[in-house]
Amino acid sequence: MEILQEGHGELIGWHDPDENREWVRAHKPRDLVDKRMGIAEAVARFMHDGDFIASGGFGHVRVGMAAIYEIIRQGRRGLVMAGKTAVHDADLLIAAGCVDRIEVAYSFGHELRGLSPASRRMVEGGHCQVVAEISNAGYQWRFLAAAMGVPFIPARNLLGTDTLKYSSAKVVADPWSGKPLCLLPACYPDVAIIHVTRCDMYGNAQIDGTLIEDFELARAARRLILTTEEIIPEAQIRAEPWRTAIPFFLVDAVTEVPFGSHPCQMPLRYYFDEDHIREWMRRSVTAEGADAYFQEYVFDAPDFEAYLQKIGGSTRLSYLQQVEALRG
Amino acid sequence: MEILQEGHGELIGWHDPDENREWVRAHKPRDLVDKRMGIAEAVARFMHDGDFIASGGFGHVRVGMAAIYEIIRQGRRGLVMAGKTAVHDADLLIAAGCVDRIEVAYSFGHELRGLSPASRRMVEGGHCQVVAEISNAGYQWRFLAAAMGVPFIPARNLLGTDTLKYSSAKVVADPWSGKPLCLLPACYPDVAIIHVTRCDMYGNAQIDGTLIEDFELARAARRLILTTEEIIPEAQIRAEPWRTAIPFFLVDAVTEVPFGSHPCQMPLRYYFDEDHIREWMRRSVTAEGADAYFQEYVFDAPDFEAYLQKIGGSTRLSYLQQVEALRG
Amino acid sequence: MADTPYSSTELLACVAARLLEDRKSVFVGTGLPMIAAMLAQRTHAPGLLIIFEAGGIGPQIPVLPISVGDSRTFHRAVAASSMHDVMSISQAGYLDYGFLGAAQIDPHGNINTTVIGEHDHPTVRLPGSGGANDVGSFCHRTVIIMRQDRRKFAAQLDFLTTPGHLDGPGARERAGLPANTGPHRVITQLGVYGFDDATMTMRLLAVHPGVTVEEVRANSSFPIPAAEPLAVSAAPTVEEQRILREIDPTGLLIKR
Amino acid sequence: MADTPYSSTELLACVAARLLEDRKSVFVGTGLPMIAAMLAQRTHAPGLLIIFEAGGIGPQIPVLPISVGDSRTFHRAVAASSMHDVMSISQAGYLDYGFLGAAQIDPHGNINTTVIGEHDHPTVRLPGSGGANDVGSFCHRTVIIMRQDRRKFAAQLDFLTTPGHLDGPGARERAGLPANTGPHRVITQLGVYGFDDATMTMRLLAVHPGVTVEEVRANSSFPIPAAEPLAVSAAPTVEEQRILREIDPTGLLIKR
Repeated sequence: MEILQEGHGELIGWHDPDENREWVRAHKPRDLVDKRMGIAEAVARFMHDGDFIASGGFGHVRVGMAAIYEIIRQGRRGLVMAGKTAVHDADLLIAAGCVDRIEVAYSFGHELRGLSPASRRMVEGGHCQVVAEISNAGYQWRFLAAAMGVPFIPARNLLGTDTLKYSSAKVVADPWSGKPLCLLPACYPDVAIIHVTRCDMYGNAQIDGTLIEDFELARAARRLILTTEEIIPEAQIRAEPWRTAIPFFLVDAVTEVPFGSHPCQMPLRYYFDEDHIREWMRRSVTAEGADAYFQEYVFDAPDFEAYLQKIGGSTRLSYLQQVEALRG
Repeated sequence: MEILQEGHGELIGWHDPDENREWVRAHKPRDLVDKRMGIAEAVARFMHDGDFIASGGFGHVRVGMAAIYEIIRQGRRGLVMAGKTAVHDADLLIAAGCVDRIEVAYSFGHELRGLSPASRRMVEGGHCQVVAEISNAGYQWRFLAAAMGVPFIPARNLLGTDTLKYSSAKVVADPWSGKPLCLLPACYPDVAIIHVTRCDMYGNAQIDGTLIEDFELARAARRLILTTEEIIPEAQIRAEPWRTAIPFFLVDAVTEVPFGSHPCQMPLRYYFDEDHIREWMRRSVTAEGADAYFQEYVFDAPDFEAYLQKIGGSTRLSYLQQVEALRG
Repeated sequence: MADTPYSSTELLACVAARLLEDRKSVFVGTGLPMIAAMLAQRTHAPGLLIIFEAGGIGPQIPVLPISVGDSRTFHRAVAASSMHDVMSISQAGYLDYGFLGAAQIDPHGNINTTVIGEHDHPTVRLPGSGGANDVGSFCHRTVIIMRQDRRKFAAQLDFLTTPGHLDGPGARERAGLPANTGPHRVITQLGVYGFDDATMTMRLLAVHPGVTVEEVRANSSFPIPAAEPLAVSAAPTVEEQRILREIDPTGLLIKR
Repeated sequence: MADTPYSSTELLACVAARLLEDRKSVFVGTGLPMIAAMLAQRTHAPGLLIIFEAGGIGPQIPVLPISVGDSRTFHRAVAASSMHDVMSISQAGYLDYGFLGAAQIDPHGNINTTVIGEHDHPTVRLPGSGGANDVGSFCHRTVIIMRQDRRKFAAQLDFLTTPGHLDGPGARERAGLPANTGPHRVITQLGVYGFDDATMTMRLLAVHPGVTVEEVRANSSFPIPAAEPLAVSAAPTVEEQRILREIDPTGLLIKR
C-alpha cells in the first residue's frame, strides 16, 4: 500500500490484530460469573499505572464519575487518556495528576460552560502532553476497527488538515475510485469505564438513550469496568435480549453505583448538577483550589456514598431527578 | 495501494462514494411524509427491470414475502440479486425468471430442508448466472461500507480461498502490520425490501429479535421498501427512540402486510409454515411444477390477502402463531 | 423589521436560522446552532431534520439542551442511535447543513479550534476538533458562526483543525474530501460572508444593521471584498424574538 | 458405554459434543452442530457460550432451531444482536470453536460447499460459503462434521470455499488469516481425524465402534495415516441418548 501521507501523532492503543486476539483468548470470560465488586476493588484490580484508559458517555452525559473519583483516590499515575469528548472526567484526572498524556478529539472544555481552567493550565504548562489529535468520528471509528478486529477503518474525514498531520492516521489511494482516503488505525484501550442504566451481575447491560460510542468502545477495550445505576435480575435481560448493548463476555467488573454519573447527567434519570460543575470550574482556576476540591470531595470522602452526602444528599439528588423529568 | 491479489467476480452494486452521495442528496426524503401504499404500488414505483435487489432477514426468517410474490406477479425481469443467505425469496424469484444473475454468499438451499430444486436447476442449466462469490460476513460488511459511505471495509476472511478469487474483493498489505488483508468493496443495492415488526407511516421501524444484516442493509440501499406486520402511531416510536432500527429518511415506501413473511418465520409472531415450504420444494422439482405453483399462489391470487386464504386462512395462521409462541 | 431592541446573539440566531431550508437536514452542535435550528423549525422550516452527533435524530426538543449528548437531544426523537450511526449517515451524504464555531478562520474558511501558538508548546490550548472536522468534511454545506476580530479572522491559522476550502478551488476534492461540500456561509456579529467561486475565498455578502464595510475590514487581518450591491441583514422580527424567548426562556444564550 | 442401539447421527453428535470444552465459546451452524452444542451444555460444559451468526448470543434454547436465524436462537438469550456484531466479535477473537459441514474436504482440511464441476458450468451447484468461510477464518478451532466417501474426501477440491490449513504449515498466516486458527478435528460416520503438526494434513485419531482402518481408507481418495495407538470412540451413553431425545424429540435430525 503506497502511503500518500502519514500523521506523526503517537499511535496510541494499536495492537496487531493477532496479538489482540491472543489477549482476548487468554483473558476474556466466556462463562457467566458473578462480577459484582465495589468500585475500589474494580479500579485496584483492573487499572494500573501507565494504562491507556477511556471513559464512556459523551461530554457530561452518562460518565462513570464514581470510577473517576476512585482513580484519583487511589492515586493512579502515568495514565494515558482517550480524549474522546472527554470533558469533566479528563479535566479532573489531568488536574489530579493521574493522566499526563492524552490523544484529543475534544478535551479541555466543558462545552457551553467554557474552557477547563485546570486541564488547560496543565497542558499549557507542559504537565500534560497532547500526543495526537483526531476528531470525534475518527476516535469512534478507531474503536470500531478494534471492535471488528481489523487493523484500520477507512474514512473521508481528517483529510487536508493539520488534525491529520498530528494524528496517527495514514492516507492512501482507494484501490477502486483512486481517490485519497484516510485510514484510521484500530484503538484498544487497556481499560474502559462505562456507566450504564442497568445490568445483571454478569455484566449484560442495557443503556437507555443514545449509545454514543459505547457499543464500539465496550468491544474495543481490553478490560471493561461497568458501573451501573442498578443491578437487575438476569431474567430481565433475557426477556428482551435485543435491549442488550453490552454482553457479559466483554465485562470484567460490575459495580452498582446509583447516581454514579454525578455531577454529569444520566439520561432519563437525573440532570447535570450545574452548581457542582461550576464549583469545580471555579475552584480549579488555581492548582491550590483544585487540590482543595480533591481534598474535600475525594480524599475526605471515603467512598462515593460519602461524596453524595457532601454534594447535598438525597435532597439535591431528587431535585436533579425532577429537572431531568422536566418537572424541575 | 499495491494490490497483492484481486478477485475476478463481477463488482455488483459498487458506486464511487461521491456519486452515491449525490444520489442520496437528490432522492432521499428528509422530511416526514406519509409513505403508506399498497405493495403493488410500492413494487411498481420503486423496482424496475434490471435492478440490483436485496431482501432482508436471513434464510426463512423475517422475509418480505408479500413483496417477493408481487415482484413475480408484476413480471419483473433481469433482476440481479444479493444472495445474502437468500433462500426462499431467491429460489422463487429465480424459478419465476425474475432474477437471472446473483452474487452468492448462501443461495440455492433451504438450510436443513435441503437444496433448492428450482434455482439449482436454473443455475445448472445456465439460466441464472452466479456473477460473484462471497461469504455472509463479507456481504454484511459490503453493506456496512455502503452504510458508512466509504469505498470498502477491511476484513480477515476470504483470504487464501477460491471464494476470494471469484469475489470482487482485493487483497493488500495492511500498512501497520504488513499482513495481507482483504478489502470488501461497498455494496449499494438499487432496492432493498425489509420486513419489520412495526413502523409508523413515515417508516420509522422497530424490529423484535436479531437485526441480522438489516441495520446496515437499510442504510446501504438506494431505495428501501418496508413491509410491516403493523403500522403504529408515530408517538409510539418517539416514546422509545432507542428501539428504532430504521429511521424514516432511509425509507421510500411503507406497506402494512400482516403475515407478510409467510411461509417464512416472523420472530415472536408466527412460525415457519413447513408444509407450505415443503409444497414449494416438492412442486418446484420440475419447471412445470414451479409454474403451476406460481399460477395457483401468485397469478390466481390478486393480492397477498387472497394468497393467505389459499394457504389456509386464519386457521392456519393462528396455528403458526401458536407454534411460534411455543404453545403448538 | 423589529421595532424592539435585540441582542447581537438574537440577530445571529435569526440570520443563521433563515439560511436553513425546509425539508433538509442539519447537523447541530452545542449552543447557537441549536437555537438557530429550533427557530428555523418553528418558522419557515417545519420539515427540517435535526441530527446530533451523540445519536439523537429528529427530536422534539422541549427545552434548550446544554450538550449535544444531553437527553433533550433525543427527547421524543425518531431515533436515539449512536455516534457511529450518525457520523456514517453524514459521511454517506444524508446531511445537508452543518454548523461550526471557530477560534480562528482563514480566507478559505479553514478553521482552527485546536491551539493558539505552537502545538507542542501552546499559548492557548483549545478543545480540538470534536465533531467539527467530521461535520466540515461530510455535510453538503457548512455554516460557520463566530465572533470576528483581527485575531480571529487570520490570514494564517495557527492550526488547521477543520477543512474549509483548503487552498482554493478543487483542493477539497484533491485531498479526498467528499465532492461538493465545504463552507457555505460565515456569520459574525458584523455580517454574513460567502465564498467567491473563482478563488474560494471569503467575500462580504451582507452587513448587519448599523455595521459599515469599514468596520468589517477593521476586524479582519485579511482583505475582504464586498458584494455589490451589499445586502443588510434583516433585524429579528417580533415573532422571531418571541420564539427565541420560548426556546431559551432563561436567556442562557440569547442574552449573552 | 451404551447398551442400547444408537443411530450414526447420535454417535456423531456425542463425539462432537465431547470435543467442546466448558467455559469456552462456540459458533454454531444449522443442524448437527446445534445438537452437539446443546448436548455439551447439558452434560460436561454448562458454561459453554453458544453464538449464532444472525445475532443470537447465549440463548436458553427451548427446542431445536431449524435455522440459525430462527427465534429459538435468541430465546432468553443474553443478547439478540446482529450479524455485524457477531462476525466482528468472532474476527476479534472471542470465538473458541466453530462447526462446519462440507461437501468435499481435502487432506489439509480445506472445504468445498460451493460447486461440483466448473464454477461457471456447474455439475452440481451448492449453496456457497454462507458463514462457513467466516467461521473457518475467525474461530480458534474449527470442527468439521460430514459424511465421508471417496468423492467427499477429495485429493483436489473442485472449489476451495473455506480455508483449512491451505497448503500446509504457515500457509494460513501467509495468506493473512488470523494466527493460530484452522481445522482442529474432522468427524465423519467412520471416525475422528486430527492434523499432523509437521504437514498439517489429516490423520486418523479414532475410529467409531465397529469401524476398521481399512474401511476408513476405502472411503477416502487420499492417503490417511493412522495414529498409534488408535482410539475407539465411546458409544453414546444412556444419559447422552436421553438428552438427545430431549433436544430433538421428533427425531428430526437424530434419527436420520
